[in-house]
Amino acid sequence: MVTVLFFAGLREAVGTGIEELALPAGVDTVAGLRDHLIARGEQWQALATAKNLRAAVNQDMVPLTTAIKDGDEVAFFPPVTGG
Amino acid sequence: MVTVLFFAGLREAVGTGIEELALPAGVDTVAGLRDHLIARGEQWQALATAKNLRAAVNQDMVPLTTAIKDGDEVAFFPPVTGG
Amino acid sequence: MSTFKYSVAVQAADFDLSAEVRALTAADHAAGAVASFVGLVRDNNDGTGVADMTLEHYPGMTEKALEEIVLKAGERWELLGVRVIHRIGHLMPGDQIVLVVVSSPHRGNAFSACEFIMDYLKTQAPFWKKETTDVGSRWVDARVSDDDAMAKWRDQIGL
Amino acid sequence: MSTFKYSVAVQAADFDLSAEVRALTAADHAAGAVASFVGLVRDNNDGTGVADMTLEHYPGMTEKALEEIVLKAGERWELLGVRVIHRIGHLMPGDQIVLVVVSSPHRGNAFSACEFIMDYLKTQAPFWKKETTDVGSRWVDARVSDDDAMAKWRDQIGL
Repeated sequence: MVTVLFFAGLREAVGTGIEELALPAGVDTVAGLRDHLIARGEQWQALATAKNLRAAVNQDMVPLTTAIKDGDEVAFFPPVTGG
Repeated sequence: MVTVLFFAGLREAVGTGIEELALPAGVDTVAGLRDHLIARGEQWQALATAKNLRAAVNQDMVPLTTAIKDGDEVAFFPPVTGG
Repeated sequence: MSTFKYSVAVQAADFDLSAEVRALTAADHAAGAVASFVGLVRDNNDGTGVADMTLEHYPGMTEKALEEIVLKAGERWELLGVRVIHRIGHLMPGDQIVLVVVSSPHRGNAFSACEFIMDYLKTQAPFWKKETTDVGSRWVDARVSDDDAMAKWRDQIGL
Repeated sequence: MSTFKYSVAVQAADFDLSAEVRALTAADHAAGAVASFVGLVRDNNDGTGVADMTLEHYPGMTEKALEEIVLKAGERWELLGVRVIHRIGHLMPGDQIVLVVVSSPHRGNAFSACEFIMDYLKTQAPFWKKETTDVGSRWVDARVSDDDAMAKWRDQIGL
Protein backbone atom coordinates (compact mmCIF):
# COMPACT_ATOMS: atom_id res chain seq x y z
CA MET A 1 0.00 0.00 0.00
CA VAL A 2 1.01 3.60 -0.56
CA THR A 3 -0.60 6.65 1.00
CA VAL A 4 -1.34 9.38 -1.56
CA LEU A 5 -2.01 12.93 -0.38
CA PHE A 6 -3.35 15.95 -2.27
CA PHE A 7 -3.19 19.57 -1.14
CA ALA A 8 -4.70 22.97 -1.86
CA GLY A 9 -6.28 23.51 -5.30
CA LEU A 10 -5.34 20.01 -6.37
CA ARG A 11 -7.09 18.52 -3.33
CA GLU A 12 -10.23 20.43 -4.26
CA ALA A 13 -10.00 19.38 -7.91
CA VAL A 14 -9.61 15.65 -7.26
CA GLY A 15 -12.17 15.80 -4.44
CA THR A 16 -10.09 14.10 -1.76
CA GLY A 17 -7.12 14.85 0.46
CA ILE A 18 -5.95 11.30 1.03
CA GLU A 19 -6.18 7.86 -0.51
CA GLU A 20 -4.60 4.54 0.35
CA LEU A 21 -4.00 2.23 -2.57
CA ALA A 22 -2.07 -0.87 -3.50
CA LEU A 23 0.82 0.07 -5.77
CA PRO A 24 -0.25 -1.33 -9.18
CA ALA A 25 2.13 -3.64 -11.03
CA GLY A 26 4.63 -1.65 -13.09
CA VAL A 27 4.14 1.60 -11.18
CA ASP A 28 7.51 2.41 -9.59
CA THR A 29 7.92 6.21 -9.87
CA VAL A 30 5.98 9.30 -8.82
CA ALA A 31 5.22 10.01 -12.49
CA GLY A 32 3.98 6.44 -12.94
CA LEU A 33 1.62 6.81 -10.00
CA ARG A 34 0.37 10.13 -11.37
CA ASP A 35 -0.32 8.53 -14.78
CA HIS A 36 -2.12 5.61 -13.11
CA LEU A 37 -4.41 8.03 -11.26
CA ILE A 38 -5.09 10.11 -14.39
CA ALA A 39 -6.11 6.96 -16.27
CA ARG A 40 -8.90 6.39 -13.74
CA GLY A 41 -11.04 9.06 -15.34
CA GLU A 42 -12.45 12.57 -15.24
CA GLN A 43 -12.02 13.31 -11.51
CA TRP A 44 -8.25 12.93 -11.80
CA GLN A 45 -7.55 15.11 -14.84
CA ALA A 46 -6.26 17.94 -12.62
CA LEU A 47 -3.12 15.82 -12.19
CA ALA A 48 -2.61 16.02 -15.95
CA THR A 49 -3.43 19.69 -16.42
CA ALA A 50 -1.81 21.10 -13.25
CA LYS A 51 0.78 23.73 -14.07
CA ASN A 52 4.09 22.91 -12.38
CA LEU A 53 2.78 19.92 -10.43
CA ARG A 54 4.94 19.30 -7.37
CA ALA A 55 5.45 16.06 -5.47
CA ALA A 56 6.93 14.80 -2.21
CA VAL A 57 7.91 11.28 -1.22
CA ASN A 58 8.02 10.60 2.51
CA GLN A 59 7.83 14.37 3.10
CA ASP A 60 10.78 15.36 0.92
CA MET A 61 10.04 17.43 -2.16
CA VAL A 62 11.29 15.42 -5.17
CA PRO A 63 11.25 15.38 -8.99
CA LEU A 64 8.45 13.32 -10.61
CA THR A 65 11.07 10.83 -11.82
CA THR A 66 11.73 9.70 -8.24
CA ALA A 67 11.28 5.99 -7.46
CA ILE A 68 8.54 4.88 -5.06
CA LYS A 69 7.91 1.59 -3.28
CA ASP A 70 5.34 -0.08 -1.08
CA GLY A 71 4.86 1.78 2.21
CA ASP A 72 5.78 5.23 0.85
CA GLU A 73 3.81 8.40 1.48
CA VAL A 74 3.44 10.24 -1.82
CA ALA A 75 2.00 13.77 -2.01
CA PHE A 76 0.90 15.84 -5.01
CA PHE A 77 0.39 19.60 -4.77
CA PRO A 78 0.71 22.94 -6.61
CA PRO A 79 3.78 25.16 -6.13
CA VAL A 80 3.84 26.34 -2.50
CA THR A 81 2.72 29.87 -1.57
CA GLY A 82 3.42 30.27 2.15
CA GLY A 83 5.52 32.89 3.88
CA MET B 1 33.62 83.23 14.62
CA VAL B 2 33.45 79.49 13.98
CA THR B 3 32.36 76.84 16.46
CA VAL B 4 34.76 73.90 16.59
CA LEU B 5 33.63 70.61 18.12
CA PHE B 6 35.63 67.52 19.10
CA PHE B 7 34.23 64.07 19.85
CA ALA B 8 35.17 60.76 21.44
CA GLY B 9 38.89 59.94 21.71
CA LEU B 10 39.81 63.17 19.96
CA ARG B 11 37.80 65.20 22.50
CA GLU B 12 39.69 63.50 25.31
CA ALA B 13 43.06 64.03 23.62
CA VAL B 14 42.62 67.76 22.98
CA GLY B 15 40.99 68.22 26.38
CA THR B 16 37.87 70.04 25.21
CA GLY B 17 34.63 69.30 23.41
CA ILE B 18 33.96 72.77 22.04
CA GLU B 19 35.76 75.97 21.20
CA GLU B 20 34.64 79.23 19.62
CA LEU B 21 37.30 81.07 17.67
CA ALA B 22 37.68 83.82 15.13
CA LEU B 23 38.61 82.34 11.76
CA PRO B 24 42.27 83.37 11.31
CA ALA B 25 43.24 85.20 8.13
CA GLY B 26 44.04 82.72 5.34
CA VAL B 27 42.21 79.79 6.92
CA ASP B 28 39.39 78.88 4.53
CA THR B 29 39.19 75.05 4.57
CA VAL B 30 38.70 72.34 7.16
CA ALA B 31 42.31 71.23 6.63
CA GLY B 32 43.49 74.81 7.10
CA LEU B 33 41.64 75.05 10.40
CA ARG B 34 43.10 71.73 11.51
CA ASP B 35 46.64 72.92 10.68
CA HIS B 36 46.03 76.18 12.54
CA LEU B 37 44.97 74.25 15.65
CA ILE B 38 47.92 71.86 15.42
CA ALA B 39 50.33 74.82 15.27
CA ARG B 40 49.11 75.98 18.68
CA GLY B 41 51.16 73.32 20.44
CA GLU B 42 51.30 70.02 22.22
CA GLN B 43 47.65 69.72 23.30
CA TRP B 44 46.52 69.72 19.68
CA GLN B 45 48.85 67.09 18.22
CA ALA B 46 46.10 64.48 18.23
CA LEU B 47 44.68 66.34 15.21
CA ALA B 48 47.94 65.58 13.38
CA THR B 49 48.37 61.98 14.47
CA ALA B 50 44.72 60.85 14.34
CA LYS B 51 44.29 57.91 12.02
CA ASN B 52 41.53 58.61 9.47
CA LEU B 53 40.49 61.95 10.99
CA ARG B 54 36.89 62.75 10.04
CA ALA B 55 35.24 66.16 9.83
CA ALA B 56 31.78 67.68 9.48
CA VAL B 57 30.79 71.19 8.46
CA ASN B 58 27.36 72.33 9.62
CA GLN B 59 26.59 68.72 10.53
CA ASP B 60 27.39 67.17 7.15
CA MET B 61 30.35 64.81 6.99
CA VAL B 62 32.81 66.26 4.46
CA PRO B 63 36.34 65.82 3.09
CA LEU B 64 39.05 67.90 4.79
CA THR B 65 39.40 69.96 1.59
CA THR B 66 35.93 71.48 2.13
CA ALA B 67 35.71 75.29 2.33
CA ILE B 68 34.63 76.94 5.57
CA LYS B 69 33.51 80.47 6.36
CA ASP B 70 32.58 82.66 9.30
CA GLY B 71 29.56 81.27 11.19
CA ASP B 72 30.19 77.63 10.33
CA GLU B 73 30.09 74.76 12.82
CA VAL B 74 33.13 72.55 12.21
CA ALA B 75 33.55 69.18 13.95
CA PHE B 76 36.56 66.86 14.16
CA PHE B 77 36.21 63.23 15.21
CA PRO B 78 37.50 59.67 14.73
CA PRO B 79 35.72 57.23 12.39
CA VAL B 80 32.27 56.54 13.81
CA THR B 81 31.52 53.30 15.67
CA GLY B 82 27.79 53.34 16.42
CA GLY B 83 25.18 50.78 15.49
CA MET C 1 31.64 28.55 23.55
CA SER C 2 28.28 29.43 22.03
CA THR C 3 26.46 26.77 20.08
CA PHE C 4 23.83 27.12 17.38
CA LYS C 5 20.31 26.70 18.72
CA TYR C 6 17.16 26.75 16.66
CA SER C 7 13.50 25.89 16.76
CA VAL C 8 10.60 25.94 14.33
CA ALA C 9 6.86 25.98 14.95
CA VAL C 10 3.73 25.65 12.82
CA GLN C 11 0.77 27.01 14.75
CA ALA C 12 -2.59 28.77 14.52
CA ALA C 13 -1.69 31.10 17.39
CA ASP C 14 -0.19 34.56 16.88
CA PHE C 15 3.35 35.36 18.05
CA ASP C 16 5.23 38.28 19.61
CA LEU C 17 8.38 39.38 17.81
CA SER C 18 10.03 41.00 20.86
CA ALA C 19 9.42 37.94 23.02
CA GLU C 20 10.94 35.67 20.36
CA VAL C 21 14.02 37.91 20.05
CA ARG C 22 14.46 37.96 23.84
CA ALA C 23 14.10 34.18 24.07
CA LEU C 24 16.74 33.71 21.38
CA THR C 25 19.29 36.14 22.87
CA ALA C 26 18.72 35.75 26.63
CA ALA C 27 20.98 32.73 27.14
CA ASP C 28 24.25 34.53 26.42
CA HIS C 29 25.52 37.92 25.29
CA ALA C 30 27.62 36.79 22.34
CA ALA C 31 25.05 38.02 19.81
CA GLY C 32 25.64 41.53 18.51
CA ALA C 33 23.13 41.31 15.68
CA VAL C 34 19.53 40.15 15.38
CA ALA C 35 17.87 40.25 11.96
CA SER C 36 14.14 39.55 11.80
CA PHE C 37 11.45 39.17 9.23
CA VAL C 38 7.69 39.27 9.74
CA GLY C 39 5.31 38.53 6.87
CA LEU C 40 1.86 40.13 7.08
CA VAL C 41 -1.44 39.51 5.28
CA ARG C 42 -1.85 42.32 2.73
CA ASP C 43 -5.24 43.84 2.00
CA ASN C 44 -4.64 43.48 -1.73
CA ASN C 45 -2.92 41.14 -4.17
CA ASP C 46 -2.21 42.05 -7.79
CA GLY C 47 -4.64 44.94 -7.50
CA THR C 48 -7.58 42.94 -6.09
CA GLY C 49 -8.85 43.59 -2.56
CA VAL C 50 -8.31 40.74 -0.10
CA ALA C 51 -10.89 40.27 2.70
CA ASP C 52 -9.30 37.30 4.45
CA MET C 53 -7.05 34.28 3.93
CA THR C 54 -6.73 30.63 4.89
CA LEU C 55 -3.37 28.89 5.18
CA GLU C 56 -3.32 25.16 4.38
CA HIS C 57 -0.24 23.05 5.10
CA TYR C 58 1.13 19.51 4.92
CA PRO C 59 1.38 18.43 8.58
CA GLY C 60 4.70 16.81 9.38
CA MET C 61 6.40 17.86 6.18
CA THR C 62 6.15 21.58 7.05
CA GLU C 63 8.12 21.18 10.27
CA LYS C 64 10.66 18.95 8.53
CA ALA C 65 11.11 21.38 5.62
CA LEU C 66 11.54 24.34 7.97
CA GLU C 67 14.18 22.50 10.03
CA GLU C 68 16.10 21.57 6.89
CA ILE C 69 16.06 25.20 5.75
CA VAL C 70 17.34 26.40 9.13
CA LEU C 71 20.10 23.77 9.23
CA LYS C 72 21.24 24.76 5.74
CA ALA C 73 21.51 28.37 6.95
CA GLY C 74 23.41 27.24 10.05
CA GLU C 75 25.95 25.39 7.89
CA ARG C 76 26.50 28.35 5.62
CA TRP C 77 26.75 31.30 8.06
CA GLU C 78 28.10 31.84 11.57
CA LEU C 79 24.85 31.92 13.55
CA LEU C 80 23.97 31.69 17.23
CA GLY C 81 20.22 31.16 17.01
CA VAL C 82 17.29 30.87 14.62
CA ARG C 83 13.59 30.89 15.38
CA VAL C 84 10.94 30.26 12.69
CA ILE C 85 7.17 30.38 13.24
CA HIS C 86 4.62 29.89 10.46
CA ARG C 87 0.93 30.31 11.16
CA ILE C 88 -1.87 28.23 9.63
CA GLY C 89 -5.65 28.58 9.52
CA HIS C 90 -7.75 31.70 9.09
CA LEU C 91 -6.04 35.11 8.92
CA MET C 92 -7.16 38.70 8.32
CA PRO C 93 -5.38 41.61 6.58
CA GLY C 94 -2.69 42.97 8.89
CA ASP C 95 -2.29 39.62 10.68
CA GLN C 96 1.18 38.16 11.09
CA ILE C 97 1.82 35.04 8.94
CA VAL C 98 5.46 34.16 9.36
CA LEU C 99 8.39 35.05 11.62
CA VAL C 100 12.11 34.46 11.09
CA VAL C 101 14.60 35.65 13.72
CA VAL C 102 18.35 35.11 13.30
CA SER C 103 21.03 36.04 15.85
CA SER C 104 24.74 36.18 15.10
CA PRO C 105 27.87 37.84 16.42
CA HIS C 106 27.87 40.12 13.32
CA ARG C 107 25.15 41.63 11.21
CA GLY C 108 26.15 40.53 7.70
CA ASN C 109 25.60 36.87 8.59
CA ALA C 110 22.32 37.62 10.36
CA PHE C 111 20.90 39.54 7.37
CA SER C 112 21.99 36.97 4.78
CA ALA C 113 20.69 33.98 6.75
CA CYS C 114 17.35 35.66 7.50
CA GLU C 115 16.74 36.52 3.83
CA PHE C 116 17.93 33.08 2.71
CA ILE C 117 15.54 31.33 5.10
CA MET C 118 12.60 33.39 3.84
CA ASP C 119 13.48 32.85 0.17
CA TYR C 120 13.91 29.14 0.74
CA LEU C 121 10.70 28.85 2.78
CA LYS C 122 8.75 30.62 0.02
CA THR C 123 9.55 27.94 -2.54
CA GLN C 124 10.21 24.81 -0.43
CA ALA C 125 7.91 24.76 2.62
CA PRO C 126 4.50 23.16 1.93
CA PHE C 127 2.04 25.96 2.75
CA TRP C 128 -0.71 27.23 0.44
CA LYS C 129 -2.73 30.42 0.69
CA LYS C 130 -6.37 30.72 -0.33
CA GLU C 131 -7.72 34.24 -0.25
CA THR C 132 -11.21 35.68 -0.30
CA THR C 133 -11.18 38.63 -2.69
CA ASP C 134 -13.56 41.17 -4.22
CA VAL C 135 -14.02 38.72 -7.11
CA GLY C 136 -14.40 35.52 -5.09
CA SER C 137 -12.24 32.91 -3.44
CA ARG C 138 -8.98 31.81 -5.08
CA TRP C 139 -5.78 29.92 -4.43
CA VAL C 140 -2.80 32.26 -4.59
CA ASP C 141 -0.47 31.62 -7.54
CA ALA C 142 3.21 31.05 -6.90
CA ARG C 143 5.36 34.00 -7.96
CA VAL C 144 8.11 33.75 -10.53
CA SER C 145 10.00 36.32 -8.42
CA ASP C 146 10.14 33.77 -5.58
CA ASP C 147 11.72 31.18 -7.88
CA ASP C 148 14.17 33.84 -9.03
CA ALA C 149 15.10 34.68 -5.42
CA MET C 150 15.72 30.99 -4.73
CA ALA C 151 17.79 30.60 -7.91
CA LYS C 152 20.00 33.48 -6.78
CA TRP C 153 20.96 31.55 -3.62
CA ARG C 154 21.58 28.39 -5.64
CA ASP C 155 24.03 30.36 -7.77
CA GLN C 156 25.63 32.09 -4.78
CA ILE C 157 26.04 29.28 -2.31
CA GLY C 158 25.69 26.23 -4.53
CA LEU C 159 22.61 24.69 -2.92
CA MET D 1 -2.42 55.25 -2.00
CA SER D 2 0.20 54.50 0.61
CA THR D 3 2.91 57.04 1.24
CA PHE D 4 6.36 56.59 2.71
CA LYS D 5 6.47 57.49 6.39
CA TYR D 6 9.55 57.44 8.54
CA SER D 7 10.93 58.64 11.85
CA VAL D 8 14.25 58.54 13.65
CA ALA D 9 15.08 58.92 17.34
CA VAL D 10 18.24 59.24 19.39
CA GLN D 11 17.46 58.41 23.01
CA ALA D 12 18.78 56.95 26.26
CA ALA D 13 15.58 54.94 26.79
CA ASP D 14 15.19 51.34 25.68
CA PHE D 15 12.72 50.38 22.95
CA ASP D 16 10.33 47.53 22.18
CA LEU D 17 10.70 45.93 18.75
CA SER D 18 7.12 44.58 18.54
CA ALA D 19 5.64 47.94 19.49
CA GLU D 20 7.71 49.69 16.82
CA VAL D 21 6.66 47.17 14.16
CA ARG D 22 3.00 47.57 15.14
CA ALA D 23 3.23 51.37 15.05
CA LEU D 24 4.77 51.24 11.58
CA THR D 25 2.24 48.82 10.09
CA ALA D 26 -0.98 49.74 11.93
CA ALA D 27 -2.04 52.59 9.62
CA ASP D 28 -2.77 50.43 6.59
CA HIS D 29 -2.49 46.83 5.45
CA ALA D 30 -0.47 47.36 2.30
CA ALA D 31 2.72 46.06 3.91
CA GLY D 32 3.38 42.36 3.38
CA ALA D 33 6.95 42.43 4.63
CA VAL D 34 8.69 43.85 7.68
CA ALA D 35 12.45 43.46 7.98
CA SER D 36 14.05 44.46 11.28
CA PHE D 37 17.48 44.74 12.78
CA VAL D 38 18.41 45.04 16.45
CA GLY D 39 22.02 45.60 17.51
CA LEU D 40 22.98 44.37 20.97
CA VAL D 41 25.93 45.04 23.28
CA ARG D 42 28.18 41.97 23.09
CA ASP D 43 30.01 40.68 26.15
CA ASN D 44 33.25 40.48 24.21
CA ASN D 45 35.07 42.33 21.43
CA ASP D 46 38.06 40.90 19.58
CA GLY D 47 38.44 38.30 22.33
CA THR D 48 38.43 40.73 25.27
CA GLY D 49 35.60 40.67 27.81
CA VAL D 50 33.37 43.77 27.82
CA ALA D 51 31.82 44.83 31.15
CA ASP D 52 29.86 47.85 29.93
CA MET D 53 29.76 50.54 27.27
CA THR D 54 29.07 54.25 26.82
CA LEU D 55 27.68 55.69 23.58
CA GLU D 56 28.71 59.27 22.74
CA HIS D 57 27.06 61.18 19.89
CA TYR D 58 27.02 64.51 18.09
CA PRO D 59 23.65 66.03 19.05
CA GLY D 60 21.79 67.43 16.05
CA MET D 61 24.04 65.81 13.47
CA THR D 62 23.01 62.30 14.53
CA GLU D 63 19.32 62.91 13.82
CA LYS D 64 20.18 64.66 10.55
CA ALA D 65 22.48 61.85 9.40
CA LEU D 66 19.90 59.19 10.26
CA GLU D 67 17.17 61.04 8.34
CA GLU D 68 19.41 61.37 5.30
CA ILE D 69 20.16 57.64 5.40
CA VAL D 70 16.47 56.79 5.60
CA LEU D 71 15.57 59.14 2.75
CA LYS D 72 18.27 57.60 0.54
CA ALA D 73 16.75 54.18 1.22
CA GLY D 74 13.26 55.53 0.45
CA GLU D 75 14.47 56.85 -2.92
CA ARG D 76 16.10 53.58 -3.85
CA TRP D 77 13.51 50.97 -2.80
CA GLU D 78 9.70 50.77 -2.71
CA LEU D 79 9.10 51.25 1.02
CA LEU D 80 6.06 52.04 3.13
CA GLY D 81 7.70 52.88 6.44
CA VAL D 82 11.04 53.12 8.23
CA ARG D 83 11.73 53.52 11.93
CA VAL D 84 15.25 54.03 13.32
CA ILE D 85 16.16 54.31 17.00
CA HIS D 86 19.73 54.67 18.29
CA ARG D 87 20.43 54.67 22.00
CA ILE D 88 23.07 56.78 23.74
CA GLY D 89 24.57 56.76 27.22
CA HIS D 90 25.49 53.83 29.44
CA LEU D 91 24.68 50.28 28.26
CA MET D 92 25.36 46.77 29.55
CA PRO D 93 26.03 43.50 27.67
CA GLY D 94 22.76 42.21 26.20
CA ASP D 95 21.26 45.73 26.03
CA GLN D 96 19.71 46.89 22.79
CA ILE D 97 21.72 49.64 21.01
CA VAL D 98 20.04 50.26 17.69
CA LEU D 99 16.79 49.39 15.91
CA VAL D 100 15.92 49.57 12.22
CA VAL D 101 12.47 48.51 11.02
CA VAL D 102 11.50 48.66 7.34
CA SER D 103 8.06 47.84 5.92
CA SER D 104 7.34 47.28 2.25
CA PRO D 105 4.79 45.51 0.05
CA HIS D 106 7.46 42.88 -0.79
CA ARG D 107 10.29 41.33 1.17
CA GLY D 108 13.24 41.87 -1.17
CA ASN D 109 12.97 45.64 -0.81
CA ALA D 110 12.49 45.44 2.95
CA PHE D 111 15.61 43.29 3.42
CA SER D 112 17.81 45.38 1.14
CA ALA D 113 16.74 48.70 2.65
CA CYS D 114 17.17 47.44 6.23
CA GLU D 115 20.70 46.17 5.59
CA PHE D 116 21.59 49.31 3.63
CA ILE D 117 20.43 51.58 6.47
CA MET D 118 22.53 49.62 8.98
CA ASP D 119 25.62 49.60 6.77
CA TYR D 120 25.26 53.30 6.08
CA LEU D 121 24.62 54.14 9.75
CA LYS D 122 27.73 52.20 10.79
CA THR D 123 30.02 54.45 8.74
CA GLN D 124 28.09 57.74 8.50
CA ALA D 125 26.16 58.41 11.71
CA PRO D 126 28.21 60.20 14.40
CA PHE D 127 28.13 57.77 17.33
CA TRP D 128 31.19 56.48 19.18
CA LYS D 129 31.45 53.54 21.59
CA LYS D 130 33.72 53.45 24.60
CA GLU D 131 33.86 50.11 26.35
CA THR D 132 35.10 48.99 29.75
CA THR D 133 37.02 45.77 29.24
CA ASP D 134 39.09 43.29 31.22
CA VAL D 135 42.15 45.36 30.26
CA GLY D 136 40.74 48.82 30.92
CA SER D 137 38.62 51.43 29.17
CA ARG D 138 38.99 51.99 25.43
CA TRP D 139 37.33 53.65 22.45
CA VAL D 140 36.18 51.04 19.97
CA ASP D 141 38.07 51.06 16.67
CA ALA D 142 36.15 51.38 13.44
CA ARG D 143 36.04 48.12 11.46
CA VAL D 144 37.42 47.76 7.96
CA SER D 145 34.53 45.33 7.33
CA ASP D 146 32.10 48.22 7.87
CA ASP D 147 33.84 50.32 5.22
CA ASP D 148 33.74 47.31 2.91
CA ALA D 149 29.99 46.87 3.48
CA MET D 150 29.46 50.54 2.67
CA ALA D 151 31.64 50.32 -0.45
CA LYS D 152 29.51 47.42 -1.69
CA TRP D 153 26.42 49.68 -1.69
CA ARG D 154 28.34 52.46 -3.43
CA ASP D 155 29.18 49.99 -6.19
CA GLN D 156 25.68 48.53 -6.35
CA ILE D 157 23.49 51.60 -6.20
CA GLY D 158 25.93 54.34 -7.09
CA LEU D 159 25.77 56.34 -3.85
